[in-house]
Amino acid sequence: MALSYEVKLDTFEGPLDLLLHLVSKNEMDIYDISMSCITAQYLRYLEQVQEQNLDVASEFLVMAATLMHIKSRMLLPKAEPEEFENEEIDPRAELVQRLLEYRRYKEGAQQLEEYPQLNREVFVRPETVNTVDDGASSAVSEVGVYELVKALRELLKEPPEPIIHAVVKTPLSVADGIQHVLQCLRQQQYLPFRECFCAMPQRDEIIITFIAVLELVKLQLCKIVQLNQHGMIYLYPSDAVRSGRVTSVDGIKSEYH
Amino acid sequence: MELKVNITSPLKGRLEAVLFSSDEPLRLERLQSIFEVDLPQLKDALQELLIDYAQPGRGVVLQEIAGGFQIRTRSEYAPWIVKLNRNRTTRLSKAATETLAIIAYRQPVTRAELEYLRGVDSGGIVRTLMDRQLVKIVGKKDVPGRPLLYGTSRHFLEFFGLKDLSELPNLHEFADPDEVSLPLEMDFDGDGSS
Amino acid sequence: MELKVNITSPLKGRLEAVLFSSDEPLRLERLQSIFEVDLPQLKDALQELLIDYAQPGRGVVLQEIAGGFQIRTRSEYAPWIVKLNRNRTTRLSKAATETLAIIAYRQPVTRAELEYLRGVDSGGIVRTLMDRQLVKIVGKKDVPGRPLLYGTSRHFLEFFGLKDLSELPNLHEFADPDEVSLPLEMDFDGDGSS
Repeated sequence: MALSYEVKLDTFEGPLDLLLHLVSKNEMDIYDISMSCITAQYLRYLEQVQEQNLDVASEFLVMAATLMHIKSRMLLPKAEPEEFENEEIDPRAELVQRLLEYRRYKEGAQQLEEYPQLNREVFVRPETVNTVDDGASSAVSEVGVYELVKALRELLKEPPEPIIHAVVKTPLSVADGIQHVLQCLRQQQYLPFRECFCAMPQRDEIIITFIAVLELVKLQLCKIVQLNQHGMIYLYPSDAVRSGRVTSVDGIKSEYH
Repeated sequence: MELKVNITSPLKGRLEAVLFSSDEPLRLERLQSIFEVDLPQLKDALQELLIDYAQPGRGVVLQEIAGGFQIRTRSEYAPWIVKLNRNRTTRLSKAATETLAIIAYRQPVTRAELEYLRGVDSGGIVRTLMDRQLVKIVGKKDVPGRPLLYGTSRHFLEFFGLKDLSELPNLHEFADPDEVSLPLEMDFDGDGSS
Repeated sequence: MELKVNITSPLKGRLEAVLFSSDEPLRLERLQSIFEVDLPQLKDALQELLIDYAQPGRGVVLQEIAGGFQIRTRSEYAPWIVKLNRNRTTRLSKAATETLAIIAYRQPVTRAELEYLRGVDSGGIVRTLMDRQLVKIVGKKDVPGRPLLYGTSRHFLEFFGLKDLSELPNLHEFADPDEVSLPLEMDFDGDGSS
């Protein structure tokens, strides 16, 4: 009997769909399914799929195991009452429940499928493109949280160019750097080089400060001192800088930039 | 309100123009705020327009959709419109319609519940339905893991031309609920043992 | 009601449906090829439709434009359509959604960080989102220049129907199974070399 028909592989949406097909094909009462019959036919179907060198989706295998489990429970002698508190529950109950529910929704889907659908049977006026960014319009329509996730996921798929990072974040010129260092050195006997920076300096800030210090050394406005190899670097300002007589250096702006 | 026998009611014309130029259903409140008229007056004009558009032989119809009003083509003329612009239709697959039906009837529903009901992994289809804006996230379920809850969107109503969810086709009830003793509450998301 | 003496020719209905759903004027030849009818027949139906649409009190009119036919709103109703469009709901643009997504998931976030992720200047969009009260300033970052930090507002939660920010879906909840894992944590502030 099981061999008497061929199943088209793509006909079924899942194991429940296949089971439902087998139930109605054999004209079984859905409340009183013959487990041995349906299990045999179900397994035969999986074999057919495999014979065609197609992978059986794991869901179908899970259901096969479930069917065999139910079948074996049906074959067991009635359990001891103390062992099974709900010994009156039919082993098939959950499966039947799932099949009934699935059938209901499948019918619902079939009815829904017959409804006139937008842009299939029914048409409205063509949408006028109206995405406004300028805040001119007052309200925003239904945008789900999902749109947010989707947008972010798409962004993260393409990591941005690091160059843009640097371009965006360069607020300092060398002249600014010099002014900044001079300010740090004012009233100081000496200053650890790293104290010219904030706690978490940007790379461009480090570079500009470094150039600024070299420039100040060239202009003999400060000296660099390192007490030992790999030791801390100190800046020693000249008197003019320490006293605050020199607070900026003209001509730098045009030279660098 | 006096009987509005006025044939060429300007409000009716205004209504028609505005409804015609909108690509989404317009709610009464929205129409009211545009025209600054009383609700009864608005409803009268709308009623007149509904009658005009219900005339036999017309290619379009004025319908109540998703809580608003919209002019749409009549479904029997679909073949001609499809001929006009071939590329516009994208069908929902059988699997997508099935998933959509479960979401529509069971909402709010988690993916685990969906997959239990369908018996197959449904992540891809849910994503497709969300991309098409037929389904949206409506919250998170208050169980361990806080799984997302899905429901249908307003566009779902527009898509199927429904006034609201109560217009969904009726589902058959189980023949006899007493015949099988069933676990009414099932553990979908807790320990994942289902 | 206007006198509806004409025979309800199905061709007229077809014409109306097709003209309604088109966003451009349709020429006679195009209509002819869609309906596969004789020119005189088509012209008759078109004539009937022209008369229907010429009735007083209507909001729309069938017009010959640029060598074709198109249904349009009557010009005297323009103010109402302008009003419709003014308070129409607009979708968030792609750019705005993108920006909002970054702010929602990465908050508090500076504009530089935003622009790093998006790769483009985002000042205008941030301002728009602030105008719409979806985004607000939540503080200043403790780095040179003390840039402003942005985060989402309470209205953001209302807008998306979230109880709190923990209700935002996880990014991996929609991951394609075959998708490479995404760099969810990026190094903005270290050495900028990421």
